[in-house]
Amino acid sequence: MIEKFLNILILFFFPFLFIGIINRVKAFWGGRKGQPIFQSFFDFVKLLKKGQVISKNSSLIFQITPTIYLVTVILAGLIVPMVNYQNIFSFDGDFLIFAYILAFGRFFMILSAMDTSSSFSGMGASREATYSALIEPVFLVILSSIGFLSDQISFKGILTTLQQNNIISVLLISLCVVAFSIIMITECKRVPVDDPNTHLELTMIHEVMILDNSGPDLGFILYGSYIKLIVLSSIIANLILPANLAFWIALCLFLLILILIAVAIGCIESIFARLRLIRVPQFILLITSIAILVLSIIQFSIFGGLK
Amino acid sequence: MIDLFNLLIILIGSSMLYVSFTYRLEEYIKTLSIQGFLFFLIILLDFDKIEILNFIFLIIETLIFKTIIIPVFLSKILRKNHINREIEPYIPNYYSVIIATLVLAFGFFISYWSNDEFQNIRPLFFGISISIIINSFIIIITRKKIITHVIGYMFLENGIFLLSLSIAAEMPIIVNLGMLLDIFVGIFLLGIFVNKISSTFEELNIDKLTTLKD
Amino acid sequence: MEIFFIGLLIIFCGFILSIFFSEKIKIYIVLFFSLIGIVLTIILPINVILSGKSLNFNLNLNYPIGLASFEIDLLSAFFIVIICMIGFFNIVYNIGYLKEMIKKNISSQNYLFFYGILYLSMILIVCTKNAIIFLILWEIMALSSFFIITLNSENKKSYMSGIVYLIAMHISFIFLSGAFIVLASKSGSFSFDSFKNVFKNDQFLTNILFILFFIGFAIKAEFAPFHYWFPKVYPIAHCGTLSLISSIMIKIGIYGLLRIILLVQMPSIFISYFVLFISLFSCGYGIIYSLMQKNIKNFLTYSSVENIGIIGTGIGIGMLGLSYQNTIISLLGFAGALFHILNHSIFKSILFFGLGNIILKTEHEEIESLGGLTKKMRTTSILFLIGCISVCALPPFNGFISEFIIYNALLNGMKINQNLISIASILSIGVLSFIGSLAIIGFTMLYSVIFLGNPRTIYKEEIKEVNILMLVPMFANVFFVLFIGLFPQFVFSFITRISLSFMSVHSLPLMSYANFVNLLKNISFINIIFLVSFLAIFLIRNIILLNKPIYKYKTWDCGYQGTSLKLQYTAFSFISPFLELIKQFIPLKIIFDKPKGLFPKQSNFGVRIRDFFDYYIVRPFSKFMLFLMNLFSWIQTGNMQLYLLYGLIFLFVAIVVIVGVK
Amino acid sequence: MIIAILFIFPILSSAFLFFFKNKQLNVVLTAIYSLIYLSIVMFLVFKPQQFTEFLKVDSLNVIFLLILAILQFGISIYNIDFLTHSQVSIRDHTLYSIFYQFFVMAMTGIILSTHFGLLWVFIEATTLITLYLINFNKTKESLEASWKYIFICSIGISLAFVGIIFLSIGNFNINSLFFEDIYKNYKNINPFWLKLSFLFILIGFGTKMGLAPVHSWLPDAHSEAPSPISAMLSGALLNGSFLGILRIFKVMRLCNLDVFAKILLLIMGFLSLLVAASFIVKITNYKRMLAYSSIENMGIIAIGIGLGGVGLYASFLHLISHSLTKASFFLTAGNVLHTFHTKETNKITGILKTDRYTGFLWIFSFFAIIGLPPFPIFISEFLILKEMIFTKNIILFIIFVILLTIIIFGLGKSVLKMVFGEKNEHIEKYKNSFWVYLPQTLFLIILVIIGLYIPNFLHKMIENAVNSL
Repeated sequence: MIEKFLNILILFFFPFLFIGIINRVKAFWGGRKGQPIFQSFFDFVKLLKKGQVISKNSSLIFQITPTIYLVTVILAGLIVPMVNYQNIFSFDGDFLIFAYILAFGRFFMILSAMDTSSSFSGMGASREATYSALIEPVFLVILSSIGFLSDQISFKGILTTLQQNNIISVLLISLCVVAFSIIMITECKRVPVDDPNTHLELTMIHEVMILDNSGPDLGFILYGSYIKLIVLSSIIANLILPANLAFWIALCLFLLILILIAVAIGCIESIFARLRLIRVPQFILLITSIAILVLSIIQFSIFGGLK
Repeated sequence: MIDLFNLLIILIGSSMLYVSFTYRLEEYIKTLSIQGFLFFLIILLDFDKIEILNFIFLIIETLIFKTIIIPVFLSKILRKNHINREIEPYIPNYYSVIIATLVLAFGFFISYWSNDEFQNIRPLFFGISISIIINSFIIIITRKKIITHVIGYMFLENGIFLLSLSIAAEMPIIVNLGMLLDIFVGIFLLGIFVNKISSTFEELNIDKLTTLKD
Repeated sequence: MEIFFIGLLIIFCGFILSIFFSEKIKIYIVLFFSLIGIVLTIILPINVILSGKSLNFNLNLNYPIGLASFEIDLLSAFFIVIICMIGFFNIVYNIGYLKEMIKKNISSQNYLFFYGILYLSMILIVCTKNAIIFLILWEIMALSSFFIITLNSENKKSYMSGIVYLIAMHISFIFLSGAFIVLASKSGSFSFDSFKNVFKNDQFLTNILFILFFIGFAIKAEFAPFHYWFPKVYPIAHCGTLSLISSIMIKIGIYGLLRIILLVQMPSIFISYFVLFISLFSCGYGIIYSLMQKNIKNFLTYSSVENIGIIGTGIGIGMLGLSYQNTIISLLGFAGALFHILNHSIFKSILFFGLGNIILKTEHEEIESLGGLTKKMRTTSILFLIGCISVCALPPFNGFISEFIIYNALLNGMKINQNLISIASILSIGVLSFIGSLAIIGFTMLYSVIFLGNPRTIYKEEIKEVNILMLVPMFANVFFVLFIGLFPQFVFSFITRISLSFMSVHSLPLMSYANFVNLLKNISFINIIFLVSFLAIFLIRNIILLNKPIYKYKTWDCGYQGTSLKLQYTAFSFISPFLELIKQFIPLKIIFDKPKGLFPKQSNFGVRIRDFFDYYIVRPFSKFMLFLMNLFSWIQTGNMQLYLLYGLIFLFVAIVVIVGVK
Repeated sequence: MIIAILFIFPILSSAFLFFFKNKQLNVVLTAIYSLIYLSIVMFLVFKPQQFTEFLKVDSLNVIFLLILAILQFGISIYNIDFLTHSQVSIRDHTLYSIFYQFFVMAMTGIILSTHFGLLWVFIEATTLITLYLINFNKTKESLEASWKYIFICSIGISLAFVGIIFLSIGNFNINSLFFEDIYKNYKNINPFWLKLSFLFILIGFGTKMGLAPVHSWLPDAHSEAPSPISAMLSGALLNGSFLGILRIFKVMRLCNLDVFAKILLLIMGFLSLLVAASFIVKITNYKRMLAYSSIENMGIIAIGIGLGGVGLYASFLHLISHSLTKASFFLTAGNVLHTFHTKETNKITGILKTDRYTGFLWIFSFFAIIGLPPFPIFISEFLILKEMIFTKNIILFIIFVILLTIIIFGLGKSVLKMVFGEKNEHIEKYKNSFWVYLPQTLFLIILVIIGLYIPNFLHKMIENAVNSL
C-alpha cells in the first residue's frame, strides 16, 4: 500500500525535480548558475493563473486536448511499475494498455496541432505521428520478448524477469536499456531527436505542435510531458534494478537511478547537437534492430539450450 | 461391266482436273453438264439393281436437271451479268491442277486403303466422290467470283450425288426427293442471290463481301 | 424456426412493396416492415446465443439441390444478430439518405428492392448448411450488391467498376464452387455435415481445399492480395451502400472462413500459419495504402482491409491454438476475431455514415478539398471522431477491447514453448502495434483534414447538418462503441460461448475463463477511471479559466503575414515523412512540371499512387489474357473462303485420325 | 392427328395472307398460330402421340418442342409491335409473316421427324426459309450476311448429307434411316462408317448449330437479321440442329463409340468457347456480341454432352435456359436498336435513363446469360463444373472457368457500359409500347422459376430425355 502511495507521490511531484536536475546539469556544462531547481513548478503554477489566447480557426478539440494529454500520461504512470516494481493497476497484458493510452494522448495532440490550421503545427504533428509509429512496435516487441523468457505477460513480471545472474541477462539488460533510452528520448522529444530549447519551427517536433497553446492548457501539456519523462525513466530504472531488495533500499536505488537518468539527459543535451531531421528516422530505426537482436538472443537462449 | 463403271467414275473425277485448269466459266458449266450425263450413264448401267420408280426419278434428275436445266440456268446468269472468265484466283491455276491431281490420287489411295471396310459399295465410289468433294471445296476456296462458288457448290453436290449413287439401291425415295428439292431451290435462290448481289455490289467478287468482320 | 422465416418474409415484403409505391411513401413502408421483421428475426438467434442450443429447419427441394437444411447454430446466430442490428441501422441511414435524395429529385431506381435482397441473402447465407444453396445465395448476394453499388451511381466510369466487381465475385465463386465440388465428389453429398469426414481423413486434400476456400472467401472479405477489385468499385457507390458492404457484407467472407474451420475441426499447422501470415500482410498492406488514398471512401475501405487483417490474425492464432491443441489460445484467438467482427461493423458503420453525411453535403470526395467541417456539422464531427478513435483501437472505446483480446491470445501463444509459434506471436504483436500506430497517422490525418482547420475549397452551398434519420443510427452505434468499450466483460462472455464451439473440448478450465473476465473488468475499470478523471480535470480547468480573459485571435503564424487557405498542411504532406521511408516499395508516379523561365507562369505537382497488386500482378495478368485472346482474333476476317477452309481442315484432320486410328 | 394442325394451319394462313395483304391480319394470324401452337404443344407435352410414321413426339424431342412453342409464342407477341411500328411495305410485312410461320413449321418438322432423311430435309428447308428473313432489311450488310449464311450452311448441310449416306452405307443390313430401326439394330452397324458418318453429321449440323470452327456464318446472320428473327435463330434454329446431332450421338452411344463422339464434342465445344471469348472481349457491335455468346452457349451444351453423366442433364437444362435467355436478350436488343438506331456499343450510354424498363431487361438478360442465380444457367453450368471434377478433368475445369470469366468480362464490359452512364442528349425519351416488353419479362419470369425451383414435370422431362439418349 505504501508503495502505491509513494508511486503517486513520485508521479506527481518528482517530474519538477527531474526537470530541475536536467536544467542544473545543463547550466553546469554551460558554466552558468542555472535557474532554481523547482523553477518548472513555479512556471506551471504561473501558467495556471493565466488567461488564454485561442486561435479563431480552432475547435473544441483544441481545448480538450491538453486535459486529455495530461490524463493519459497520468494514467500511464499508474500502470507502469515504479517503487519496488509495484504498479497501481497490474494485470496480464497491462503494458499494452500502457502503450495504447499513451497513443490516445498522442492522437489528440496531433489533432490539436492540426486544428489550428497552422502549417507549422501540421509539420510537427506529422513528424510526431511518424516517429511514434516507429517506436511503438519496438516497445511491445521488446517487452513481450522478455516476457517470453519467463512466461510473464504483465509489466511487473516482465521487468522483474531480467536479473544480472548470467552473462546473457546482462547483455539483454544493456540492450534493453539502450532501446528504452532511445524510446524515451524520442517519446519525450529530447536531444538528439528534438531540442526543447530551440525555437526554429521548421526543425522541431513537439514544441512546434503546441505553439498556439497558452495559459493552463500549456501548463497541462508541459506538466504532462514532464510526467512522461518520469514514467519512461522508471521503466529503465526497473530494468536495471535487481529484484528482491529490501523496500527502502529499493526505493532509494530507484530514486537514485532516476536522478542519474536526469543527469545523463542533461549531459547528453549539453554535449550533443540535435540530429538533422533526415537522420532522425535512422536513429529511431536503430531500436528496431536492437529489438530483433533481443528477440533472437532470447529465442536462441531458450531453444539453443543456454538458459 | 465393272471396268466400264470404274471408267465412268474416273472420268467424272478427272473432269475436276479440267475444271481446275480452265479460266473460262463457260467451261465450268459445260463440265457440270458432262458430269450430269456421265451420272446418267452410271445409272443406266445400274439399271438392274434399282427399283423402277426410283430409277425414273434418278433418270429425270440426272438427265434433265443436272445435264440440262441447271447448266442452262447458270449460263443464263453468266450472260446476264457479262461474266465469262475467272480472273486472278487466289492461287495460280497450275498449282490448282497439281493440287487437284494430288487430291484425285488421294481419292484412289483411300479407296485402295480402306478396301476391307467396303462390304456393300464399290470402293472407287467412295474415293472418287471424296476427291470430288475436296476438289470442289478447293475451287470454292481459291476462286473469287461468286458465281464460281455457286458452280463449285454444284460440283460438291455432284460429288455427294456420286456417293449417294453407291447406295442408290437402298436409299428410300424421299431422300432423293429431298435432294432434288434442295438442288432446285438451292440453285434457284443462289441464282437470284447472285443477281441481287451483282445489282447491289456492282461487281460479283467475293472481295466485296468482307465488310462483316471482327 | 418458423418465426425466423416469418420475420424474413416480412422484411422481404417491405422491400418488395417498395417497388410499387412512390418515392416518399416507400421509405416509410420499408422502415416499418423492416423494423417488425427484424424484431421477429432476431428473437431466435438471440435465444440460441443465450441457450446454446442450435435450431434446425429442413426443406426438400428439387433436383440439383436436394435436401436444403438450415441451421442456426451459435456462429450463425452471432452473425445474424450482427446483420440484423447493424443492418437495421444501415437501413435507417439509407432511408434518411433517400429522403435527402428525394429533396434533390433524384430517383432511387429500386435501390431499396436490391438492398432488401442483399440483406436477406446475407441472413440466409449464414444459416444454410447446403453447399449448393450457399453458392446460390453467395451469387445472389454478389448480384444484389452489384445493383446497389451501381444503380445510383452518378459516376461515368461506373460500368467499368461494375464489371470489375462482377469479375471479382465470379472468381471468388469459382474458387468456392471448385472446392465445394471436390468435397462433394469425395463425400457424395453437398451437405456441410458430410464434409467433416473428408477433412478428417485426408490431410493433404484438406490443406489444398482450405487454401482454395480461403482465396474464395478472401476475395469477398478483402484480404490483402485478393483485394484488387475494391479500389475500383467503391468510389462509385454512395456511403450508405458502402457502410452495409464494408461493415457487414465483407464479414460474410469471414463467416465462410469460420464455417470451414468449424468443419475442418483440426487445421494443420501449415494452413494456420498461412492464414496468420496473409492476415498480417493484409493488415500492413491495408493501412499503408489507406494512408495514401486521395478518395476518402477508398481510405476507409483500405482501412477495412487492415481490420479484416486483424480479424484474420485472431482467426489465425485461434487456428494455431487448434493445431497445437491449446484451448486457451484458440479460445482467445477466435473470441478476439469474433469480437473484432462485431466492433468493426459498429465503428465502420459510424465512419461510413459520417463520410456519407460529408459527401452528401459538400459533394467532394477528394480528401484534399475538404476541411473545417467541424464548425458546420458539429454532431457528425463528434460522432465521426469517436469512430476514428475506435478504429485506431485506442482505449476507452470498443476497438481496443477486441485488439486487446487478440494481443492476449498472441501473448499466450508465446507461452507454447515452440520456436516457431513464439517468434510468430512476438512478430505478430510487433506488426499489430505497428499498424495500430499507422492507423493513428491515418485517422488523425483523415479527421484533421476533413473536419479541422479551415476549408480548403469554397463549398458550393451553405453546409448544414443532415436530417435526423441519418444521425440516429450513428448515435446508436456510438452507444454500442461506448458500452462495449466501458463494459466489455458482458459481451465477452457471450462471445466466448461462440468461440468455444470451435473446439472439440467444450469445457474450458474455469480458472482461465474467470481470469479473462477479470482482465476485462480491469480494462473496464481503467477505462472508466480514464473517462471520469478526464471529465474531472476538464471541469477543474474550466473552473480555473472561469474568470480569466480568453482572447480569440488568429493562429500564430511565426511572423509570416500571408493568409491563404492553401497554406494549411495537406493530407499528402502529412503522411510524407512516413511515405519517405517506404516509397521504394510503392509504384508511385510523380507528376512534376517545373516552373520554367524567368517569369514562370504555371507549374504542377501531383502524385499518383497505384495499388501494388493491381499494378504489378492483376493488370499484367489481365493484359496477358487479352493478348492471348487477341491471338485468335484473325479468325473472323470476313472472307468466307477462309471460313470454309477452317471447316475443311478440321474435317480433314478428323478423317485422317479416324481412318488412321481405325 | 392434332399435330397436323401445326402443319396445315401455316399453309392455309399464308395462302390467305398472300391474297389479302393486310398488316393487321398478318399480325393477328401469326398470333393466333402461335397461340394454337402453344396450346397444342402443351397438350402434346402431357400426352405424347404419334402423328405419322415420320412425325412423332418422343421423350427426346418434347423438350425442343416445348422450347419452340414458348419461344415462338413470345416472339409473335413481340412481332405485334415490331412490325407495325417499323416502316415496311405491306408486301414485305406479309412475306415476313408468311415466312415466319413457315419457319416455325419447318422447325416443328425438324423436331418431330423420325427419319434422318426427313430431318435433313427440314433442316435444309429452314435454311432456305430463314434466308428471306435474314435479308429482311435488304441492306448491303444483310445481303452479305445472308449470302454467307446460305452458302456456308448449304455446304454444311451437304456434308451432313454425306454423313447420312455414310450412315446408310454403314447400316447396310438394316436398310432404313428411321431412328427406331437404327437404334434397334445397332449391333449391325459398321463402326468405321458410323464414325465417319458421325463426323460428317457433326460438322454438317454443327455448322447450323454454330459450333467452332464452322460457326462463322452465325455472327453475321444474327447481327443483320431483324431482332425477333435473331431471337428465333438463336433460340430455336440452333437447337434444331443440335437435336440432329443428338440423334446420331445416340447411335454412337449404343455402339460403344461414345468416347470418340465425346472427344469430338469436347473439342468443338472448347473451340467454340475460345472463339467466343476471343471475340466477345473486343467486339463493338452488340448484336454480334450476342451472336458470339450463342456460339459460347452452344459450346457449353456440346461440352455437357461430351462430358456425359450429369453433363447430359446440364446440357438439356442449358438448352432450355439459353433459348429463353438469348431470345429475351435479342428482343431487348431490338428495343435498344429501335431507340438508339445504332448497333455500335460505343455510341450507346444510359439505357436506364432513356428507357428504364429496357435497361433492366437488358441487364437482367445479361445476368441470366452469364449464369448468375436465380437464373437456371447457373445450375446448368454448375452441374457441368461438377461433372468435370467428378470425372477428374481438372484441366478442363480450369480452362472452362478461365474462358467463361473472359466471356463474362467481355459481355459485361459492353452491356454495363450501355446500361449505365449519362443519357445521350440527342435521343429523346422513348416510350415503347407494352408489347415489346412483355415477352422478355415472360421469359425472364419463366427462367427465374426454373432457376429457383425446377418444376417436377420439367425435371422428369429432362430426365426422360437423358435416359432416352
